Amino acid sequence: MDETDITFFKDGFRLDGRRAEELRPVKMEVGVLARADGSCYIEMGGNKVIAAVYGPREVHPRHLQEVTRAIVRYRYNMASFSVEERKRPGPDRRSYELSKVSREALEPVILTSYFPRSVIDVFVEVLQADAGTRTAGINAAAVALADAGIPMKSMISACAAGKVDDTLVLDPMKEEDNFGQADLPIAMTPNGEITLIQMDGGLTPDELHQAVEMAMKGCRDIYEIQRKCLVEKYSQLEAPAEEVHACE
Amino acid sequence: MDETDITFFKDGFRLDGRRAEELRPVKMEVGVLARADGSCYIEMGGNKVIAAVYGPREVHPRHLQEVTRAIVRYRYNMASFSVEERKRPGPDRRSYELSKVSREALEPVILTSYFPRSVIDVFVEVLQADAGTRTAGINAAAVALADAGIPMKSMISACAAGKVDDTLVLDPMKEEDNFGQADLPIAMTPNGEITLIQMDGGLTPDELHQAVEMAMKGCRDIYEIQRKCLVEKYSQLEAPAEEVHACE
Amino acid sequence: MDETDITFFKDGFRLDGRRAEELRPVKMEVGVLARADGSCYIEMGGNKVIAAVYGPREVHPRHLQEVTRAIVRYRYNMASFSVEERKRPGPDRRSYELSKVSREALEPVILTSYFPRSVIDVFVEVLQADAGTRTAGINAAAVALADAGIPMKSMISACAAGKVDDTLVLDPMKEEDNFGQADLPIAMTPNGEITLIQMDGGLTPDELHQAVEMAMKGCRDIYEIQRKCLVEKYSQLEAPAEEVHACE
Amino acid sequence: MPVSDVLSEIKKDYLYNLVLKGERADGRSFEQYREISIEKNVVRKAEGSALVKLGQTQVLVGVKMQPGEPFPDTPNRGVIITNAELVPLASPTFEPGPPSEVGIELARVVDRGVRESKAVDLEALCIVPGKQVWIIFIDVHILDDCGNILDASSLGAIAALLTTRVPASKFDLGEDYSLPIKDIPIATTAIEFGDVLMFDPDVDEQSIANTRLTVITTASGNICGMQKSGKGTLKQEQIYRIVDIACEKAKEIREKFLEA
Amino acid sequence: MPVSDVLSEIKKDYLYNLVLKGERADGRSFEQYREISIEKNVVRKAEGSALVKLGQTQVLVGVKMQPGEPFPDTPNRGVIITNAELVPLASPTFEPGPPSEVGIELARVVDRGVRESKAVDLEALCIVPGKQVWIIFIDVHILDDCGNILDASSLGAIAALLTTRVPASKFDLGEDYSLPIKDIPIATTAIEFGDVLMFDPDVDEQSIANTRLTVITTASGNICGMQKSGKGTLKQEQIYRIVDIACEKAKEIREKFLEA
Amino acid sequence: MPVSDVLSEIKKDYLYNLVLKGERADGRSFEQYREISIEKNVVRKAEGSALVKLGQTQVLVGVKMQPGEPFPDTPNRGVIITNAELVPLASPTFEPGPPSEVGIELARVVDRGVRESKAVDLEALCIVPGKQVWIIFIDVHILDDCGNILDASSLGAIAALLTTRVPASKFDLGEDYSLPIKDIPIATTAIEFGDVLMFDPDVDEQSIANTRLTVITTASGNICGMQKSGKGTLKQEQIYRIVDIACEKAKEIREKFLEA
Repeated sequence: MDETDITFFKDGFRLDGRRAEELRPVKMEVGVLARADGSCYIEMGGNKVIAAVYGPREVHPRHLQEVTRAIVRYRYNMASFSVEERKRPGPDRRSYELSKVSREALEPVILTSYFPRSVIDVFVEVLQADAGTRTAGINAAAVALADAGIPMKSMISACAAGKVDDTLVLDPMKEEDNFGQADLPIAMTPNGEITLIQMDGGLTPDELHQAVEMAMKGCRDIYEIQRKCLVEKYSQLEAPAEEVHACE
Repeated sequence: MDETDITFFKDGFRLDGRRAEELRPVKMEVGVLARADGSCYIEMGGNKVIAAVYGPREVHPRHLQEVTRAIVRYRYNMASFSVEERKRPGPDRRSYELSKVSREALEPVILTSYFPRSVIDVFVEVLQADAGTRTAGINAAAVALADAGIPMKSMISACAAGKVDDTLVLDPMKEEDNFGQADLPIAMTPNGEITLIQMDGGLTPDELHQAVEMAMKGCRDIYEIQRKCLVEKYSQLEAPAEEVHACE
Repeated sequence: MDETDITFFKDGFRLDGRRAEELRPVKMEVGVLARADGSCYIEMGGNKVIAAVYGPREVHPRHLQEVTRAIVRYRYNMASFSVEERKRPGPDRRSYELSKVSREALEPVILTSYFPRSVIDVFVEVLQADAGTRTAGINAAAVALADAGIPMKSMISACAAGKVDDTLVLDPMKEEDNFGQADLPIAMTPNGEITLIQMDGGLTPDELHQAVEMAMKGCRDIYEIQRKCLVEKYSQLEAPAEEVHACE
Repeated sequence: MPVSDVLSEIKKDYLYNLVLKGERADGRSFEQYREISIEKNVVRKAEGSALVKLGQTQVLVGVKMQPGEPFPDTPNRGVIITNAELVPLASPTFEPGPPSEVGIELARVVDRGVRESKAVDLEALCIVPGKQVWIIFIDVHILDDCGNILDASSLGAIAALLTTRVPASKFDLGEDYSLPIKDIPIATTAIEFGDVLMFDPDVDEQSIANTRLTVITTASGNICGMQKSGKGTLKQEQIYRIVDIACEKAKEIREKFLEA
Repeated sequence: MPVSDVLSEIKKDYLYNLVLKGERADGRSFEQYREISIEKNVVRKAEGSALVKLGQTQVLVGVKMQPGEPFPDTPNRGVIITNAELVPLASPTFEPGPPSEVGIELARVVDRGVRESKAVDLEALCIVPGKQVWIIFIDVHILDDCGNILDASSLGAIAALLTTRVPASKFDLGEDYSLPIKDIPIATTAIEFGDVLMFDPDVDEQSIANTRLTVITTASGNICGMQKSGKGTLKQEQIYRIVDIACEKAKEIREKFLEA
Repeated sequence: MPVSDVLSEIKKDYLYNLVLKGERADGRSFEQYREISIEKNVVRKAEGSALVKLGQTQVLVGVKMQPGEPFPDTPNRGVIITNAELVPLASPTFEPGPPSEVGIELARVVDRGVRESKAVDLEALCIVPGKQVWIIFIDVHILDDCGNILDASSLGAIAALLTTRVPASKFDLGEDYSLPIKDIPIATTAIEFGDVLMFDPDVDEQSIANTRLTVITTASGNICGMQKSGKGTLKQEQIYRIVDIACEKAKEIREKFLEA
């Protein structure tokens, strides 16, 4: 995060024409992959992210098994061509951290005790990155889990708030992230139980409260999109009861 | 493969004095290593390659075991000093590919179902490289398998054809490979069942047919050398029936 | 080891004021870590080294288990900031070798047959390095083993002799090591059974004999310090019989 | 895994019986490809990209370019580096970690097609002879492996290259321009199963076949690459037949999708 | 590991019953830190160092500096590289090998505190713009993990930076000088357990809690970093409460140990 | 592996009983080496090479040279890099993968012999002081491990160095010339078993002994390297005795094979 000469606001609108509290356009499609047990493709602004879920299935290597519950694995990965400068394939320190916090964002709602000794694998591929890939990934992954029929206590929705030019904004895009003053991603249940919160930059305690509120509002908007997306797919199919339950 | 000013033919003879359809001199010795269960040293022109076979033996790690048959592993490796510019020790992408296609060149004739839950390990070390190391390795490995007493449906022999100065040639050496127009290695059984075929460069369909014929002819020549080598060794020893069978 | 213009002796005293056969000041403290089963911190001159022992405990991965005895693992590691030029974290070839010879310096006295199928882990961290880290590590590790209650046939003490300006010296420090003519570390039991000996540089057979004698004398001095350190701690606690036995 | 063994035996029997009747599970003829679709320029951050669907198989290929050093033995030529990621999202059999043997082979065969057909005019990618040339990274990202990812990847690679703009302006090297493409290599893969040759195998067909042959052909109808894989054998005539059909198929695909 | 499972159940019950009574096993109040000690300049070979003890937890942080290249997008700024080694000496649960997920997260959160608080004046560490700047390596070496190593590491990092001398003379770049420090970030960690928030958790408390939140604050009382970890949830009000107490605690620690 | 345990017990008893009678399984005296053969210049692509046979043990050592940067602290000296590959072809106990502890130790002891004896005149390998010097890669490739690969490798290294031609013309640095060699270090290894010292152990003898000592001596009869390995102990007198015999053996080997 760095100072710059860019003018981030013009007549109250952001560089891409949004208002401060507005999400970028979201496009979401469920069940996009044939091999995976569940899948979801999401576009949030310039982000293009795909999530797949496999499982519950056998754990390899065996010593990772848990006797009383399924383990959850989450792999956040960026395609080499997803960013401005080509990224070397394979995980780096950033992707290890994002994988960890994303997994911990979803684990609280997954009913892992239903599947002892097994694993639920969540794979997230970032195909094009434009700030907010971790939240886009969590949103897609949560829908993919539902698509895979994994029993969940509730949906998880994620969104970030940021600070640019001393103004709080919802769902920062790349320029706002690069030159912004703070970034605060949140993931939560529809009831407002927070399962992920991270922050970097600088916020006064007051700003922090506002940013949290703003990000939570964004999560609620995302939730509506997730719900609609799943209902659309499963109403077509006359979804069995547990699937509907899965999205709430 | 690149254009160059080298004159590859003079009065119908190649740089090293061979005719177009002639193999380089081959020297082959079986049973050259004390620790291995079977071994073979081969020189094909400037190539010096040694192959060892261990097994059937226990599989580690265990999860690689197959219940109904032995697995076959093949490791093609170049010594650091085997090439013009020192090679970093350890496998690279090329050696992974060559290991795979070489293993698949031998697997069709190995009676793996005789040894469930075990492994047959084939290790090939290139000590000096001069184009054609993969075929030299397969030739040595096939003899080493026989030397180890591994039951095989037949021998495997390998040889490449190439295209240089618009002319097809058998068993290209380094200069012909570096500046040639095509390379087509083949491995096969004495009956002409092809177990390896690869090609790069450029060939018309007609040339392809001729090159395949030429390489197969080379394989048959190699086979005679392999047979003689094994017979020599095992006739000295009054070879038991299954060993002789192994070479036919 | 290299020639240089440094004057290593002045009026019979070394750069740091020691005589040729004198150890650097040693400070030793036992039981400095709460999580480890046994631990010891040592300062030998400018070296600051800490050793921890865990075990006997379960072996992972399982296939390393020995049916009739405990295995011993020893990991010598340098902190990145322990040397003049920052060291990349993680083991290098030098630390693999030092780990091996250090383990073999301790194994002869550990009663591994008491704990079949288990592992005794020794971890040595060099926090500040000033020549002689391997011997400092062994000295600390031996005391940490005793502190962990691991039954041992005897204590192990380690010390090096060196050659500087054609003179043999005990316990060389950094400058003497860098520009010295030979280095000869030894580890041994109080009875003079040698469990580690290495040498590099150049020594005549006569010098070798003298250097071995000198290093063994250093080991005996170290042993007194180790003994005192353990007695002090365990006499305060009214040490149970086997602990006293552990220190010989 | 006894259950999956049993299933695979049943599947094998089923497919074998179909083959005896001259049929495939999805109703295709033995030489027929699944439906192909190519969506170009799907990744804005890449210099070129293409999403290829071959039936349900999906492969995304991105091309990135940056200036770099040439190889010492080709001081006046650009450099191509091809990489394939068989990410575990795409198949239950793919595992995270460094490229597997299968992934390495796939990347190398795709690379061979591009390189040996001389598809890219590498001489045109020299910036300062011996010092600076364009490096082309072709990154193959498998998204859904429903069989024959090699043909899909190879198709994605050339389709992405055809859309690639050399990002000269980004590096103060003049105006951007289209990557100069001189040929369009197409890979065609067949499996051998019960003496029958089946093209464009789906994932089940692939799993039961012991032998696979890929043939890469150029626009002029020549062969620029071949790769047999699998622990089975091929007869000489089978190879010739696959080559013949590969030339035809490649011509169709090239004309329909890449010369439009 | 059934024995350790039983033990951990018993421990959990014991701690839970204490919490119901408003108590902690070592007698602290829920918001109370264990005793803190900071020993500075303990490693002569490092440019700066500090040994932090938080109760029995011990963390040694060393700072090394050397000239190197700046990042292309910040040509006039020094570079900070933070690394954490969770060496197996420090805990039975740490394993040798490349950094674990936990170690990477720890290093990145410590780094975030130093970076986002702008603690180090990176502009002052430019030697030749675009060519040569000072590289700062912050190496966190955990010695004894008795809980809350994140706060201890973060404290060690800033304490070590405060003692750091830029080794200019060693590289013929003038006289050594103290590293210019502009802020003092302090990390404060709490766990949630049975609806209670406990600060500075020890290793047992940590093991039973599902959720942990770290808040990093600057000298001016702003928040410059946050990280939730663990597979539990937090309510909005719990977050605010942790932030409030973190600001207080950080102020106390900063004044007592780092501004002396 | 209970079967192999039983076998090793039987083998141990057998060898031990032989030792009591003052005998070895192959009829050698305790101080006698197996037959040695050295074939030089066996690899044309290397600057120097040697195939050493020690009984059935076979080790191939290749030397490659190229210009490169000196170490900062020795700007006027060539650089030696020694590597050993214990490839799985050579023994059922060797595994593919990065060098094992045993392989690393072997490479480092071979390196120590060459380095500490000052066998190579490194000053003569400076091309441009501080900028460019000759890098010597000594690559030890074990082909058949029938015991005592350390002595064989060490012998192979110096034999290969003695055949090495500096490839100056290949790099436009003048005419090729023989690598300047100033000393001939020889490693001699003994094991201790049942209070007896046995030199040049074969693979069975090695497997039953707890202690091994390698002594490297120079042409002038000095000791330039020692390495004890194995989890046994040695008495002071045993060390002196091994050193004495090592000096003799080394002299014999040096005169017979390397000074011809």
